[in-house]
Amino acid sequence: MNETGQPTHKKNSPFIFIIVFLMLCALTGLSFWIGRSHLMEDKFTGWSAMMAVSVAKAMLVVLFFMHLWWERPWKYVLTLPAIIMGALLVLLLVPDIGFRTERYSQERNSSAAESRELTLDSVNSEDVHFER
Amino acid sequence: MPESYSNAGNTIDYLFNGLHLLSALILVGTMLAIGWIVWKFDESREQAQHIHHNTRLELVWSIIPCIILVFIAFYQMNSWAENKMNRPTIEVGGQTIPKPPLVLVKAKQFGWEFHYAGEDDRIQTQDDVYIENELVVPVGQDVVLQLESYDVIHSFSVVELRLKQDIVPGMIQFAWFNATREGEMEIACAELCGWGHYKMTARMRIVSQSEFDNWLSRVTREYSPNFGSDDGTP
Amino acid sequence: MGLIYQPAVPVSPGKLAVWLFLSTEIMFFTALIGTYIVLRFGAPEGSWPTTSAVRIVEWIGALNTFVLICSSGTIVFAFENARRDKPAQAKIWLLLTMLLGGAFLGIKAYEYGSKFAHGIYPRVPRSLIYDRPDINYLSGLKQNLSQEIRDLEETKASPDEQQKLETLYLLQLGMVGWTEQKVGSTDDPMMKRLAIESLAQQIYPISDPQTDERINTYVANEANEVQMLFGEENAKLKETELTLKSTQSDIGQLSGIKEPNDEVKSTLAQKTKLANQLTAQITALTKKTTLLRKRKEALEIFKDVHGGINEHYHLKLPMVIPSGNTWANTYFLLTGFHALHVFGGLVAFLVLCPKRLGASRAGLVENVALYWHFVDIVWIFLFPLLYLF
Amino acid sequence: MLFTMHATIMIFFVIIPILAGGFGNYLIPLMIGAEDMAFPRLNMCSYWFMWPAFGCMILSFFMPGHGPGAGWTSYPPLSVLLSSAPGSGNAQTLWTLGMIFIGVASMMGSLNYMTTIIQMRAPGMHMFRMPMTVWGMFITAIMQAFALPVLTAALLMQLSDRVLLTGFFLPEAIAANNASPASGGGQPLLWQHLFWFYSHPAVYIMILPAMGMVSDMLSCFSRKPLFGYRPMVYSITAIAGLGFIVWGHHMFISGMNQILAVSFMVSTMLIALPSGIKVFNWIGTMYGGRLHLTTPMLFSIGFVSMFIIGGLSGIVMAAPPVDIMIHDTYYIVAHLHYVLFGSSILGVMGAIYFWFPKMFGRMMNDSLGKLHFLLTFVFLNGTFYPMHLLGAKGFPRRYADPYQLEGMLELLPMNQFMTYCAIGMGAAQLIFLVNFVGSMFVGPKADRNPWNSNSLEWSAPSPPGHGNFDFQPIVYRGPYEYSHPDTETDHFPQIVAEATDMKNVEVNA
Repeated sequence: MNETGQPTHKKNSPFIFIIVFLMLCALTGLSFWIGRSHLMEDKFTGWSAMMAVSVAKAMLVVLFFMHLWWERPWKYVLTLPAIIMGALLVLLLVPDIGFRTERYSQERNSSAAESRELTLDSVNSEDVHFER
Repeated sequence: MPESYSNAGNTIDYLFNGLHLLSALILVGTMLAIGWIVWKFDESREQAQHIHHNTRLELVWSIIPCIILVFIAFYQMNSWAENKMNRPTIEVGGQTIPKPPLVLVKAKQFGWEFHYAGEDDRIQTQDDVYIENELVVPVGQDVVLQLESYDVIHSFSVVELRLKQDIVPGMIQFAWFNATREGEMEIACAELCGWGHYKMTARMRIVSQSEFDNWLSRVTREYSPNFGSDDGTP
Repeated sequence: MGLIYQPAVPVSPGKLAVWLFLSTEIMFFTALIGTYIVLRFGAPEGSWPTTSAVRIVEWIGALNTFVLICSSGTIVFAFENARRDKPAQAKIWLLLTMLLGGAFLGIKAYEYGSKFAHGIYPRVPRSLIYDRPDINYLSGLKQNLSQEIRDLEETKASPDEQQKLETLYLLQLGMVGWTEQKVGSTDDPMMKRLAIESLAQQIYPISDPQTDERINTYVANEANEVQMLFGEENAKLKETELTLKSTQSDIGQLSGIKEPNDEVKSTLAQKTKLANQLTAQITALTKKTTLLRKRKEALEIFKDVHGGINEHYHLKLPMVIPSGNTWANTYFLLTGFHALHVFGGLVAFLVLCPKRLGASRAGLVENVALYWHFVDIVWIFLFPLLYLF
Repeated sequence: MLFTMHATIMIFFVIIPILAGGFGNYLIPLMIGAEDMAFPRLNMCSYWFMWPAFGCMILSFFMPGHGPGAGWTSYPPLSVLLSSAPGSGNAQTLWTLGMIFIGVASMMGSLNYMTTIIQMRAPGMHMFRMPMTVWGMFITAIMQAFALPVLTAALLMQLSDRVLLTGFFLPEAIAANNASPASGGGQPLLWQHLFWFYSHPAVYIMILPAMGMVSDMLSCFSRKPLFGYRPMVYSITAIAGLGFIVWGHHMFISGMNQILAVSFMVSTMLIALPSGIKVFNWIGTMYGGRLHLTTPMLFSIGFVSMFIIGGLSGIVMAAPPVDIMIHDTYYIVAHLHYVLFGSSILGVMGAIYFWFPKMFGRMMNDSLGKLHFLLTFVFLNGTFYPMHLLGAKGFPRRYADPYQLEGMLELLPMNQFMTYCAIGMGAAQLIFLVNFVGSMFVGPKADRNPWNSNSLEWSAPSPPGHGNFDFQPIVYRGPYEYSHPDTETDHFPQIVAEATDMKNVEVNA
């Protein structure tokens, strides 16, 4: 590693890694707890809480395990655009096809829990015979 | 361009021609500029000028196109909304609701089915009248089509009405138009749907309201529920 | 000749390439996770299966997260040791990482196995998941059941299997047959749906309070109805049998008459006709009562089976999980590609393993470690998305 | 099915490999002063991944149905249902597989380019001293790295839909041509989104390197600095950035969210802006120069004019209401051929004439080259310009027999004219072939810098041996210092420290 030059590397001691590791474990426990807590009653709150925990965990890994904390931020130059691009892709996908249940065919909707009152096109009495 | 049969189509034509005029102007301008430069600055010149850049010029030719583009973008927004977003409405009991579809268009490999409401005036019921490859609609009225597909992606396209809408299986799409003249035209599929894509055509007739009513009642009379399978799956 | 360069960033080209590679990987997983999000929120409202419906065990997922975090920690120490030129320690940490990675894959395999055991596959012909309780489901169920019965009939040997066969017969008649009859005899689509749905719930319950309530009411009503009907039909049967008996004795008496006059003859003909009718009626009634009895039995027996008929009798009958196939597709897609990446990391470790992990190779270790951390991060997001939401 | 293969092979096996693969690998190290790419072995790997991909594609021709049946866009369900079209069997599967291989190969290549350009520039070669060609390649590599994984993921899902019968892109159990219904729950539009997320940037991937090369050639043959070097760099970066958020304009009538369509429309309009800046800058470069109308220069001017036409028709189409009318007609075909053939291929041709001396140490025949340019240019317009008119009349694309539509019969003569022109265009390429092969053996020997160009590659021997350079290149200035007032000659190479050193250069070379 010396020849590629990372002089700032010397500062990190094993303790910091152990602390990060313990924090990661704690956060895993936290998201597990959120999954079972009353926060999940309101889906939006629960999910955002859980995603926030995940982002925190990811940041811990990136900053400490992947050494970004000690290095110049040059790496963001390409990973950050990738993350932005990815988020953009998902953001643009979701309004378009994520939330367009109103455009679904009736057949598809009839399998949904809330709209079970809809007529059942697919059940066709001729197909059923009584046997035995 | 084929003649337009609807107001929306006229707007689109207007936009189309306007944009082309603009493009032609720019094209001729730039081409003349290139031609002049090639003619003027040939090898016989002593020395080329040593110009690196000209910030003011750069700004000018960024901002002017920007204004033009933004203008175009906003200018045609209405037409887009008219064509694809604002479905015609009707008043029912003081409430404005989207106009119910007149015809249920079902696309399949390789043909079109047109389901008209039967006696109950509602489509997608048992007494639908089902016709293949011929669509008849009244003139001068907002016609809403409900588009569905049995198998793959098709696209309902009528050049004369400037109407085109992809039909994605599993999704219900709506298309609407208001024909200004009577006439006959062709419906084509505009999205590759297999080997018979090019054969997937149907006729469309725009007729007067009275003729349409006559036609519909005749078809309804002739139509017996046992004629063809109702779900029509190929 | 070696040329001098002017690098823009103070790292080796290899490390830079790994970071760039991770950027492409971000986009790859974005596409996959985006697909999951879109399909999930695009599924009809309220139809996404709960974790228990698809046999997801949260704590196993949490354990796997823990394992992967541990491995992320160990590889950091492997790199630190390599950087300080302690090849022996580095190797130990590396081996530990490999062990943990292997453990992750092992747990994953166990999870997959338990899903396969329930018939949850991403692949259609083998998948037992139906999205809707409709007629297709019913015919699929019927086919599957008769296949199992045929198989058992051929091989039955032990008393255990004999008993299982009995259960299957009961299922076939008292559950599937009954539902078919029910569906065939009504025109109300709602009733059809409820009939099939309640059957599906008994075979593979998916807990959803709303559904449970409706189905429970339906089943309770039906049990009462069956009880009542059975009583009625049974009484009718008894009565008809009595009538038949008396008619038969009448016939016996009448046919005993030596010289029957016309009146007697016509009465006899009438009675014989009646007797035939009654016999036919009895056959029909017997059939009906048998079905009702079987239904009663079935309701009794299958009422309190734990975790559904499939689970209780170790059967693999088709089940209804709304949006279940889409769930299976996305679950196996995401975890599958993640597991492949884990596997790729293990291969990289394996390549590193025989080498001396001194300071000269620290860069190599770091590159692999970066990749490994990325795999960990992906899991950090997949775990809540797939297990806890 | 031929159009599927035409499109796929042209895009993924001709334009992208020639531009990115061929020129990229050759020119990047030379232009930035490196011995070789950063990872020669990765390069080999990428190269060898191309062959199975190509094999898959060729093989799919011999499968039932003679090639994949779903078009190069491969829209599901048509591409997923196993018997929806004659080529939907193994041919389609092989196509998908081939595309996945391509994805992996290109990804490796782009990693290599990025690393090389970032880390292996000669001393003094700042980012803003790099020739536009390198910038074009660099931005292209970034776009590939970001966009390709998405396509690869989508292709993998499509492959699993086909092979494992999953249902990512199938809305519900649908059966075409009596095929067994597969599982549902998917979204056909999802594929379109993911596909165009790659394939729209792919258009820029195909044209950005050509833009860069044309910039270099225009500047060199105008004997004048490139007008507005930094704005040029910023505008290709902007094209790349915006290129990622405009994919939806391929889907205006696909039934996606109409409000989203409006936002895509605005971003699409905006992308015309940097393109316009580039065009004006090219014209500005020529203005006041001393134009040498050599073959590469002619091709470059051809590129600029074709790009103007292609770009303008792009603006027309970016307006959604107009797009309703011309979507999936020959208008689109005309647009894309103007951009891809008219521009990209003309750029590539010019580049071949330009760098041929460097590659083979011999000059190409200039007269034959000019003839080639003239014929190509005329026939190119003869072939593709009428397509605009056809499209405006509603002539649909991808029809085996468009005259099923009676309204199209009157357009037959125009189509025949286009066919003749296309044949003529093909024939004109024979001249190029003869010139290329002939010049390799009998062309006049070229010295290091036949065009008196500034950039680094012209300081290396022609052809450059192993390791590219026979001296340590040190860069003192940008690549476009032509007709510098301090120098006697009209060029001022990047490796020369002072104007007074120019004489020594001639001696060295």
